[in-house]
Amino acid sequence: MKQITAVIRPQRMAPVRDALLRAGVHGMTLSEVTGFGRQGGSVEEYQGVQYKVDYVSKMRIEVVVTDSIVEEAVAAIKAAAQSGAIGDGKIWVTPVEEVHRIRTGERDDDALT
Amino acid sequence: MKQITAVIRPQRMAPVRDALLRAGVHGMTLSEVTGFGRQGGSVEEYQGVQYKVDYVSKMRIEVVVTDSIVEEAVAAIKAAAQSGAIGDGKIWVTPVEEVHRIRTGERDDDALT
Amino acid sequence: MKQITAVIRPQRMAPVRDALLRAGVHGMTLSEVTGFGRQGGSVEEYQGVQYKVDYVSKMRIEVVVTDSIVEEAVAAIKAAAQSGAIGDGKIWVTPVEEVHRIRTGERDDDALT
Amino acid sequence: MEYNPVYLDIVWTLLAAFLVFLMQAGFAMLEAGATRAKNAANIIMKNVMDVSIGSLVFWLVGFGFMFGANPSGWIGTDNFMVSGADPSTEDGLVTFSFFIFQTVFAATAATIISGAVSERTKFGAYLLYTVAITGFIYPIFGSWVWGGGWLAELGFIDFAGSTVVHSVGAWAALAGAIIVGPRIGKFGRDGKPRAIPGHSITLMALGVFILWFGWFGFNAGSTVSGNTGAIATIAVTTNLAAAAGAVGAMGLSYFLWKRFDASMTLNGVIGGLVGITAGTASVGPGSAVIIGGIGGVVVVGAVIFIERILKVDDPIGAIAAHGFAGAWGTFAVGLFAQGAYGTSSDMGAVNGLLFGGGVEQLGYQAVGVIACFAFVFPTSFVIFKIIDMVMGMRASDEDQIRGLDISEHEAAGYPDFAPSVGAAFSGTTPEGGGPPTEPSTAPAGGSS
Amino acid sequence: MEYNPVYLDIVWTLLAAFLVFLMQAGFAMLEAGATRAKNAANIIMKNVMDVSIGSLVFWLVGFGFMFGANPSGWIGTDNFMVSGADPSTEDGLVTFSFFIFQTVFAATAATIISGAVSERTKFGAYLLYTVAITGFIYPIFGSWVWGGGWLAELGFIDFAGSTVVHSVGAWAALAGAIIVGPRIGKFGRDGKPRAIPGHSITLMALGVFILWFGWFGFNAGSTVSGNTGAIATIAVTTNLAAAAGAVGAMGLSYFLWKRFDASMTLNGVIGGLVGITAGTASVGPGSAVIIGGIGGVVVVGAVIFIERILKVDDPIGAIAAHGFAGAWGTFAVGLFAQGAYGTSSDMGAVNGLLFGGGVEQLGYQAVGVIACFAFVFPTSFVIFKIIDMVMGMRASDEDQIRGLDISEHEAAGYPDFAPSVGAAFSGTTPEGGGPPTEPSTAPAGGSS
Amino acid sequence: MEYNPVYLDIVWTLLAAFLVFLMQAGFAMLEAGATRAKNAANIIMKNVMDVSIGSLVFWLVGFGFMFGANPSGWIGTDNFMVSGADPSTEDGLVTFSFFIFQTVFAATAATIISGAVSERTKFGAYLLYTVAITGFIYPIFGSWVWGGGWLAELGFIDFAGSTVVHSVGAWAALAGAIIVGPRIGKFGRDGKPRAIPGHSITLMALGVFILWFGWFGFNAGSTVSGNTGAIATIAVTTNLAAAAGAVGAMGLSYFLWKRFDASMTLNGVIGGLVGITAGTASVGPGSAVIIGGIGGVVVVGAVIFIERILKVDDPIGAIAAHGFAGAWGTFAVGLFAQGAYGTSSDMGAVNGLLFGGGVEQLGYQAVGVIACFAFVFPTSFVIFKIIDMVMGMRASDEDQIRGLDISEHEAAGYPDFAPSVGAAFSGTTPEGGGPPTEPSTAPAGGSS
Ligand SMILES: Nc1ncnc2c1ncn2[C@@H]1O[C@H](COP(=O)(O)OP(=O)(O)O)[C@@H](O)[C@H]1O
Ligand SMILES: Nc1ncnc2c1ncn2[C@@H]1O[C@H](COP(=O)(O)OP(=O)(O)O)[C@@H](O)[C@H]1O
Ligand SMILES: Nc1ncnc2c1ncn2[C@@H]1O[C@H](COP(=O)(O)OP(=O)(O)O)[C@@H](O)[C@H]1O
Repeated sequence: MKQITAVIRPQRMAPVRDALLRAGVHGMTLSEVTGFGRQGGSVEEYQGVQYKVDYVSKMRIEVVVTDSIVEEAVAAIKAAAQSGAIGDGKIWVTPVEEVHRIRTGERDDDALT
Repeated sequence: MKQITAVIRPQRMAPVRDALLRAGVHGMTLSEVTGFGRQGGSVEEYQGVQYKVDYVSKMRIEVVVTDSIVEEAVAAIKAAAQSGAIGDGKIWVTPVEEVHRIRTGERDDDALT
Repeated sequence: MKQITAVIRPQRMAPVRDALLRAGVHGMTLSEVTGFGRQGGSVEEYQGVQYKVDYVSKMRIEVVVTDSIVEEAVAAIKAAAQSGAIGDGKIWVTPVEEVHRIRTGERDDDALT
Repeated sequence: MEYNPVYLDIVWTLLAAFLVFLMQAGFAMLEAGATRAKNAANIIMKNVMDVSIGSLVFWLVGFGFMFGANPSGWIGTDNFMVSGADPSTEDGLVTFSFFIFQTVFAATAATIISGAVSERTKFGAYLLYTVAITGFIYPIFGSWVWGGGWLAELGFIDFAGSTVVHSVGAWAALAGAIIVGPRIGKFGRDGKPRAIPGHSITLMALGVFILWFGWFGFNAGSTVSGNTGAIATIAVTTNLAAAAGAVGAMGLSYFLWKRFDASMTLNGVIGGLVGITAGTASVGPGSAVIIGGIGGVVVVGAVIFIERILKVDDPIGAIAAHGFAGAWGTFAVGLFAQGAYGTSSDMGAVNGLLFGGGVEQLGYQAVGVIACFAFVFPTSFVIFKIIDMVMGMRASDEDQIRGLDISEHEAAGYPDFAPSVGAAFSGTTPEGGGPPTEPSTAPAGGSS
Repeated sequence: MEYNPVYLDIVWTLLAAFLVFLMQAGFAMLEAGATRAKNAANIIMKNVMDVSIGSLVFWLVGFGFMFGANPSGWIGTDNFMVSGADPSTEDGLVTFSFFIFQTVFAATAATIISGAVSERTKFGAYLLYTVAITGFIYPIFGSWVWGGGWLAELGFIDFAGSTVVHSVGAWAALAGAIIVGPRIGKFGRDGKPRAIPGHSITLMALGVFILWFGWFGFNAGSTVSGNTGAIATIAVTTNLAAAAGAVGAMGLSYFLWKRFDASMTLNGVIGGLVGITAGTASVGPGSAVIIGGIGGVVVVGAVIFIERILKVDDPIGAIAAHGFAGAWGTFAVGLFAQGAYGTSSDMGAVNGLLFGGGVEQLGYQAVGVIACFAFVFPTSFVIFKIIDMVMGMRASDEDQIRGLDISEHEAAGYPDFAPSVGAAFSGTTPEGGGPPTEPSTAPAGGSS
Repeated sequence: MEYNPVYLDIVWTLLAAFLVFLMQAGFAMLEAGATRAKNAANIIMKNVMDVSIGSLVFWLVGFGFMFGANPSGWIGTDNFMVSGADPSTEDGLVTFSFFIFQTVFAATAATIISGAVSERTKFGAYLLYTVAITGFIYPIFGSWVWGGGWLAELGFIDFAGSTVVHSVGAWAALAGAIIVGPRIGKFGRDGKPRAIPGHSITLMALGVFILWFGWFGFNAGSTVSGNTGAIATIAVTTNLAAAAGAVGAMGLSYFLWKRFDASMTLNGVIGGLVGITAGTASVGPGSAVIIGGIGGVVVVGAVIFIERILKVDDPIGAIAAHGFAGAWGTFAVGLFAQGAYGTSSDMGAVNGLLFGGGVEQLGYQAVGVIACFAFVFPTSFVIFKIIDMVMGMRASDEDQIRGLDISEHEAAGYPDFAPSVGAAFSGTTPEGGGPPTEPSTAPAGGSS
């Protein structure tokens, strides 16, 4: 099994979730994060002093999947999250050794269905 | 060493923490996350329009442990977080190559004691 | 490629970010987390009842880097985040199998430049 | 010192005006609380600027159009910039006190709109319309009723402005909401409305309490005289109607959805208050309870009607509360008026249909209600249309998603708090196939 | 126009009533701020509905029981629905102004309870009790003191309601808090209280400032006459007592815990205000400082007493501030009253023990304080018990953990903000072994 | 009852005093909203305690210094603890009403400082200075103008305190802000200011609306008489100036930065209000618009000046709004006064330069403005310096980073909400090389 971590634009959250569900994923875990990167962040203004908010709001998706659908899931995220402008985000894949479903005690692939 | 990631119900946070400490873990990192899964989320109401909040509030635990206590730690979480109802959450284990304690510069297993 | 995860004091966030950028990292993802560990947490007071907040506010940095700069990046974080007092935090390194830049579709090391 | 009743009149009128002024804070908090955190600075700025620009414009031209000499019965023609008030005479000073009272009324009519068009209207466009309503729309209609114009002549009764203030604001808001269109994500592909909850129930409640407080000044102050005991019955009917509005709205929403809906209940308070405003000086406590209670019910019904039938997006329910409940309250004078109350408040010994009067008064009330809609809605529609054509009213989808605080004011409203994941979903359009909520759980559920 | 002093009386009484009304906003903000975010909509709804239902019920029956003809000295018997007030007579209009003033007082007594039973009481049960207190409990006790009943006859002095309003609300709250039981997680297995901090210090402070403001109307308005200079000394003593209450509470908490405790200080303001309310028209500025300062001290002590000795959970300290400080303030009249002040305010030339009077007045005050507790606490206990048996007062543990906003109103109070991790720990029961906090760090520390 | 005009005077003065009191809530919300969440409890406590301690100290000594018999023209010498007011005489009661009005004025002067020194000043040190300003600084300067002292003799006009209250507070704040130094992270190594945004735009706006509301009492109440129509023109000029201040500040910030700056606009309202305060009873509506509009412009300019030229850190812009706009408004009386207005309000038939008067009045105004700065700034500087030497004014860097809520009050202001990542960056010093923001993106951009 693999963990796919994706950092995307918040406004793409809804389509990405739908795309992942279509790709056969049955669950995922989301968090609000803050990203640094090429994307410049916004210049805000407070009482006449400009200040650069060089961090931008992003959404982080963590999804553990069985090996066979990794590729499809990554492709689904990429397609749904892409706008083409700087700041679309990153996806990375890491190995997972065990998965447990707490409720039933099911393990590994069974825990992911 | 391994990283154990668990996504659980927020109201189970206190017992899970206690169980982990008893299992020999000396630290952990928590974050509020939002989960999608089988659990339906709640139907809320705003000015007469129903809307389905199909995401639910979860707590994410990240704990890095030495190999020898992985099994015990996973079991501890499972026991303390289980309610038997849909939405209890997932636990997964991933490999860790190095660990450093920033304060002392200790490495790997030493950094975890 | 590796993922470096660091949990540090929030007030060290600015110098750590700067140190990482100098170490050749081009992006990172941050989140507010809550840590348990040796550091005691603060004792707060509410209407005369003391209560121990035994969790402390921390910042979590997630950065995916190419293998060649892992060491440098870890060292950079360590140096910038260290205060010497209990609670400085942990750094750990996990393997990454693929990385994608959503905007361009670039993969792996190319996605990290 | 010799006794002069005028001083108590001025003291009363001013204090009432101050209370009405505070309603601006009430509207600001209610509207901010009922919309999303990412638009908080924007709605705040709209509320601050409509009372500011409104005060200036009403002074410049509005007051003259509304209360200047009105030979035609259709518009006032002098006293611009309160030029007729001489500070060295008693009359002049009374005029100044009357003017400040009227200024805060004009600002109230203006601010009603900000809520209905919130979260997607450009700031500049909104300010332009504020000029139009405080300078022209509101004063012109007002002159017909309170400036001695044709509706006053006819016998139309609207003591404190269910129609003159609240419906004027609401019908203008309706025109604005139609032209600017719904917020992105408000209506799904299927045309069904999605709920977009506001970001702070405590601010909403604070706003409503402040409005309720200010409304005592709004209604009782409309005597512009402290030398009358009628202000006591006005205060009583105002309070009972507000209370009944809350009960009515909560009751209906409990009946419909089996839950105690907080935002509907708060809107019910407003509905009760708007409802009693026209007849507050003409009806008794029992009637006030009925008028207010129905006002609360009307708000719930109208929110549903506007959203599901008209398919108009009014984020805070302003059109329902100020327009529909205002129309109801104005009619209700023709039903519930009692001579004894009207006499004590100088509104005339009118009896409504239920108290032995004829249908006559009901007819006058209907004329007033219709005249208001017939004048305000089309005029505002045209003005908004022109503003839209000239400078564009609607913020881009991208700006709506980022929030107007960043796009218009380049400053977040709450930089120290982490946004919730839910905030990122709230009111975004489904870009994948199908409606956004159902399928996400169905497959997961189905495949398990 | 001929001079008629009644108009200034009405103007004053109404404006004071409006200020007292705004105290509802103050209570709502204070209570919401002092409780958790997940119950914000619920506490808001309770505050909106107690003033709404209270206004209606007090109009229907309460006013009659309190101020109707009272031949027995124990309960009023007519003037229900203010039926005795004829809007065409001056007297009738004065009655209406008196009625609105009394209505907002009744609503104040009711709303005190909502804070003490917050975060675990079902909405429907709360509303039922609101009917009981505004319709019966408060009016009946009130009739003994302000309706010309036996306590008034006796010579008991409670000018603006330290006992009549505040203690009545507080003793009812005590009964409610006992029956509904503590919030889940409030007391550990060891019986020791855990702190459950509120979610917004700014809302708490806003609430307290609004209460302080409204209290000027509460106390000075209780003359129900503007034609008396006594309102000036009342305003002065009210303000000084509030200020001294803050200093007293902050001082004691600094002495006890070496920190400037914000919520205690805010509660101290309330304690000072409640304390001065009975004697505000009978004492001088210096006495007001002492009464208020001790009031603040009493609140801190009573919060500790209620939580640690009585083991009753009162999330906002309402019982301490309104009950204990109210009792203190009522007694204090017997100590600090000065004839010169009481004379100017028509409260009689009573001198307290410290100003050359005897212990007599102190005795009357004690009788009043005891009568209040002896009537209100058991009656309320029985009523709450019945409500509990019939429909259940206490929200389930699961609902308390999710928050009443979801379980009762199906809407989150702050959907746009991410909850903190700490919020998930706040007030949950220890389910693992031992108390929840100590062991979590001890082993970590020990093994290092 | 025989007619006695005094009662309307007392009623008016008291109600105005209540409104002024509520300004404390306004300041508290504005200051809390404009600073960071981690210091919310601290700023709240400072606001609660300055009005509390201020009320007590002003009663003890301040009132005597300000309004006691003043033979020298430089300081009052009796009437401490309002000892001269006999509650059994009409005069005594009038004095009490005057006293409460003056008390809330003193508290206003005190609270201005809390914002300017916020987020890094220790609580104890702040309280000490509160004693100094309400007991000595403010009363002494006040005695020169309102206590019949030498500035009053000279002919200096400051009707409601642009200088006496607002500038006194602001110049003291300037001294405090200099001595306590800027917040950590406010100025970069390059000396350039960094923005540290406040945590809640809605609280800021609420505060400003409440202040605007309270200001009606502040200005119109300064007649301390209800038996004058001048209060009507005062209310009108107050409102128009506030409105124009918003427009002026928003206009200038739009001109400078092409955006509708929310916090500047809100500050502009304050600037307009402070500006009109001196001349509110002497100028007409048109002049009020100009004075207020320029007041708004002055605030924007002064914020920039203070931050970039003086390099003083004033988190909420209090020095700009109360000091600079106050000076402007005081001068403006010499330009815009019109005899007709001044006559009706008993401020004398003074004409300003633009209305046919000479430069004389302008000279008097200048003397007053300069005297204020020359007395208040150095005295406060010395007092703050002594406080700093004795107990230390400045919170440690670590405490500033954790927030004063934890370090001084051991309680978080908003425990249920997750802090944003941005909050961790806000106002921390660059510890790595170079300025903290630019390089972070430059290399990333450069290497791509
Ligand atoms: N090396 C990295 N490790 C972890 N997260 C990263 C990394 N680089 C970028 N990110 C995340 O991806 C987001 C988008 O990256 P950015 O460089 O701004 O745009 P793009 O991916 O389009 O080039 C960043 O805001 C950050 O959250
Ligand atoms: N494949 C997954 N990857 C990551 N997190 C998941 C995954 N599936 C479920 N989760 C997390 O686990 C939580 C519980 O899952 P759910 O399917 O609702 O119940 P259960 O685990 O009892 O079957 C979800 O809310 C989500 O946060
Ligand atoms: N085993 C662990 N797994 C994950 N995070 C940990 C672990 N141990 C500690 N942490 C994180 O590191 C932070 C600091 O650890 P702590 O033990 O308090 O101090 P130190 O690292 O200086 O010994 C904790 O607050 C927690 O967030």
